[in-house]
Amino acid sequence: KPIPIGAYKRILATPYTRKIARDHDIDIEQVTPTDPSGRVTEEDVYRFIHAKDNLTPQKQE
Amino acid sequence: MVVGDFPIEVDTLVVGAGPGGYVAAIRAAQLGQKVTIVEKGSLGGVCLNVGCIPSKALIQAGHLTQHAQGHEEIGITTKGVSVDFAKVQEWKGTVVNKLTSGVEGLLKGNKVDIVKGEVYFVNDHTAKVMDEKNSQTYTFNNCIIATGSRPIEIPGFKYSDRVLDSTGALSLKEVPKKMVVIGGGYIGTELGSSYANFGTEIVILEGTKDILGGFEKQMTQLVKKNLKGKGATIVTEAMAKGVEETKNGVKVTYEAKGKEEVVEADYVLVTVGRRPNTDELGLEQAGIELTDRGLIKIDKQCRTNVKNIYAIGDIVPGLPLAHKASYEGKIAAEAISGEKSEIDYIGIPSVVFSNPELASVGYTEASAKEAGIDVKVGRFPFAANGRALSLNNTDGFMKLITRKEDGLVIGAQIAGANASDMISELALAVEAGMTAEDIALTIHPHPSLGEIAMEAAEVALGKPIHVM
Amino acid sequence: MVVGDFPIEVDTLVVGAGPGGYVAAIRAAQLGQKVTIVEKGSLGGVCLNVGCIPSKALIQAGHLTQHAQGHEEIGITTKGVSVDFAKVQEWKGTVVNKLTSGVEGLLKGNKVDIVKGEVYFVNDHTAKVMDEKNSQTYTFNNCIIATGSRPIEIPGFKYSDRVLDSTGALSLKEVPKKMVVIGGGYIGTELGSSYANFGTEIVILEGTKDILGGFEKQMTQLVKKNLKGKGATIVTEAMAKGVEETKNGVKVTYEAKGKEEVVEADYVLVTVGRRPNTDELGLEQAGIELTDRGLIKIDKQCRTNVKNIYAIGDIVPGLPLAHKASYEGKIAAEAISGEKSEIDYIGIPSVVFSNPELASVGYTEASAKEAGIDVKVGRFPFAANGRALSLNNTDGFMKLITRKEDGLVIGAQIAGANASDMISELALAVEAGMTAEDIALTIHPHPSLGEIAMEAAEVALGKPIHVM
Ligand SMILES: Cc1cc2nc3c(=O)[nH]c(=O)nc-3n(C[C@H](O)[C@H](O)[C@H](O)COP(=O)(O)OP(=O)(O)OC[C@H]3O[C@@H](n4cnc5c(N)ncnc54)[C@H](O)[C@@H]3O)c2cc1C
Ligand SMILES: Cc1cc2nc3c(=O)[nH]c(=O)nc-3n(C[C@H](O)[C@H](O)[C@H](O)COP(=O)(O)OP(=O)(O)OC[C@H]3O[C@@H](n4cnc5c(N)ncnc54)[C@H](O)[C@@H]3O)c2cc1C
Repeated sequence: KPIPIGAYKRILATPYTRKIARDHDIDIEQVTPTDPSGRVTEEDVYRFIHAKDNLTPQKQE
Repeated sequence: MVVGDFPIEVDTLVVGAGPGGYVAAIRAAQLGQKVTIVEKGSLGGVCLNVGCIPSKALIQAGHLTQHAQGHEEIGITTKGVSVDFAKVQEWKGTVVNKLTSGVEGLLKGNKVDIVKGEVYFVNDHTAKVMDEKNSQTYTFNNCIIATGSRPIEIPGFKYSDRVLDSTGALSLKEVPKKMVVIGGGYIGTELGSSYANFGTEIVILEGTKDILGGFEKQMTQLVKKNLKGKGATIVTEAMAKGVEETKNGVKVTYEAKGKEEVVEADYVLVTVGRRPNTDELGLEQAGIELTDRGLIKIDKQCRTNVKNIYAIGDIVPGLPLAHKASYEGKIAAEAISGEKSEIDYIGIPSVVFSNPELASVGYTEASAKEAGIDVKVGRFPFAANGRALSLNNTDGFMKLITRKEDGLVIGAQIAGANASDMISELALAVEAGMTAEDIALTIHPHPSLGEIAMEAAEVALGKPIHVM
Repeated sequence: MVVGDFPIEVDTLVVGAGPGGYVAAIRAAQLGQKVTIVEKGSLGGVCLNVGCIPSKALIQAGHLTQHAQGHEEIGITTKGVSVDFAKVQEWKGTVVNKLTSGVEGLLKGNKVDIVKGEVYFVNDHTAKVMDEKNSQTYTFNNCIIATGSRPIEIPGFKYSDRVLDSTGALSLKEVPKKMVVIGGGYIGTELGSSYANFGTEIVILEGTKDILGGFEKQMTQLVKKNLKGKGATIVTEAMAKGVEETKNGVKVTYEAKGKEEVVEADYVLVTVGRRPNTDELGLEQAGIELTDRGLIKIDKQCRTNVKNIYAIGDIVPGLPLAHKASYEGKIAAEAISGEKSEIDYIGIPSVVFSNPELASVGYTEASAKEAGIDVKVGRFPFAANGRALSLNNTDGFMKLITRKEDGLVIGAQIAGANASDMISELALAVEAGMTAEDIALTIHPHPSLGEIAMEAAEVALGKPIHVM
């Protein structure tokens, strides 16, 4: 029965972009896409990672 | 027989060397784990030995037999086609051997220890491996179970020389004159079609309303037309009751439309489903939980409820297909190495090597509607494609399923020549979240079957070039 | 003959109804333009009438002839294969007719006016259309020129009944015993291979170091091996000097390795290139600029230097391929309707329907190096793929070209069975900017040739399962 597992609520991204997010413990759904089509790109994920990294030390100050 | 031996300590233990297990073992070894794989039968599992590969070899031999008859409609004729079925089987054997010895080489090359024997769990870190003579205890840090499945036997049809399971049907020594196939799933349909191509008269008895359940009527229709053209009979909503073995064949009794019928044939092939090999493993001693249907419960990393034990392939929920087993094998191996890999398949392709081939990935029109997704479907016939015409092979169509709001490709179905090759582009599109525009704007070579995807995308977008 | 007539005013005029022109006309009409298409020959142009389609039909008939001979190595034998070549030609004709009448129906269905005749420009808004009897003036708002190309004639080889261009070779009434092919480009190689499959002894005379220039040596090697296995001779760095027609054939003189040689055959086929049809159109009267090589200069929207006139297909720079023509046709039609469409072909696939098939998209290893891109190449052989083995068709390989820094897929080359089907997935990957990981993480059905792409991606990533 060719019915896929998973739903289409999910955000648009390629498998590799998802992997990058997973590898950095990031929920890809939290990443804001810059592309108007709503696609999350590798760059979006890296930007999100950097923003998070920069945020943490600031809070500690 | 040595019992109560000194346990051998291993790092990662893989149980079963089918497409799930051997792929898991190789990936685990590549990631630095010390891997031991135990197989009670033959390396390569069902798939390489008595499943995917030998069936596809036989199917191809059937096609080549058909081609050997020439194509009168285009002016190519032959006389006296003869099939030396023993030689076909021998060739099939060499194909299987190349792949299984390839697997052996790959395992060894990746420094995986190969052990022959049957695994039985003692607890969540210990298993026994038994062969005819010995029993050896192993302790493991992590374990991946990949013991696969076996054919179901139905009441009244005990397997024998004449009552065949798929393995029996794959290793016949002769082309039967007539064969009854009970169960028109993909395995029964593929094997039935293959023998039909060799000239066997096929009778398919299917319990439900249609063969190839899960595929759309428009698709199964093409397969049935083709089968019937080769003299096959397809009886749906037929209930197989029993079989009587005669001197040179079988008498199969079934019920259809409230009437009992008898059909005689050389053989009867029973392909009504497969059962997971989870019942004779001592899983309860390791504390592993099963579903009602005897499948092992796993999480997104293929981990069972016991945290150092993983399970993959036909013994876990989902489609019992080789590529799913291999995919899960990689995930489990990576999870053990601490990678964050997760099962993430929105689209597992499934293919039937029938005539014509069928392939599907992601949502169908019906399953999308069920899921409440508004879709726009792009349908394009092979008959309007230049390559299909020049191949003299125009039976079929593609349906591209896109989400209405944004054109996202959420599925595709193909019936037609080389559907098994064509589905990969669509699988990539579904996985990567491509839109119909992405496919339409990609230049596809002319003339090629790939253009069908481009055209189907344009149909979905409302501006097709090659259909009205 | 009526000259000095009342001009007919049209909105968009399309000149030539090949895969460039007819696709442009349909798309323009879909976008609301009032379109008139003028064709001096047959709808469908070179491609449908004397190019892509009939050549692929003949190639397939050649394959079916080979298959009709059986496959002794796997136990399938036949006797008395006979090819009724007139019937093959007739079938080829029906394939062509289906497509060309299909094009007619599509044009009409999209309300495109079809005019028979030859276009000659008078100025940048006016053209004459001439047929045998009449000349009619048309004025147009916008024009798309798509007049295609024709075979080059080389000195000493005037086309005749025995000295053939591709069109001649496609319409032979018999299978030649022996044929010399001058020029081992894709057209010569395809037609030569096709006749070799019918049993013709082929001699290819190629001027450069290798046939199929542009494809890698490892790929052309496979094609040459196959051709030679069918009795063909391939002479490289050969300079064709002249031909003498004998009663039933030809004597071709050529020079190779400093020595003059003569080869006799039934026919000689000259396929040394094609010339754009830009010389007899009155382009200068419309003020349209050409390159040195007689091609029309265009911008990213296929617009010539004259702002209401566009040009597409074989008459503009780039690969002279049908799918490029169609792609440009859509761009030009959309540009006229004010859409922002632009030519963006980083990945135009090219396919050779040789034995085995060759296909390429994007960068090759060599062209990437030339462009200064650091690459990681994933190479995977067909012989290690279960589907290829079960098809009994293991000659070939795929090379996936990825950018080293990030794994971006920038190209792919395939030599092997169904390469023409397989290239689409890679074309999509190149167009959409996908990475090797994306392909590796997409589940490809087992067993299928598509798995070769997945494995090649894993080779590029350094963790292949099925090769060491
Ligand atoms: C005729 C046929 C055709 C098929 N065609 C296709 C196809 O075209 N495409 C497709 O995707 N799928 C196909 N399948 C299904 C496919 O074969 C299975 O999905 C696949 O083999 C599952 O892989 P696996 O690794 O889970 O298990 P298996 O391949 O079943 O391997 C399990 C292995 O574990 C071993 N084992 C079991 N118990 C123990 C134990 N206690 N100790 C040690 N070893 C043990 C078994 O001997 C076996 O080798 C086909 C199946 C059949 C029968
Ligand atoms: C044997 C052969 C095999 C080929 N195989 C392939 C293949 O497999 N794949 C591929 O991609 N390409 C293939 N090609 C190339 C392909 O045919 C061309 O690239 C393609 O046809 C170009 O399309 P076009 O629309 O630019 O021009 P054409 O197809 O050449 O069409 C131009 C049309 O314009 C008409 N015309 C010309 N001048 C005038 C005028 N003044 N007034 C009115 N009408 C005019 C012509 O009659 C013609 O019908 C092959 C070519 C040949 C010869």
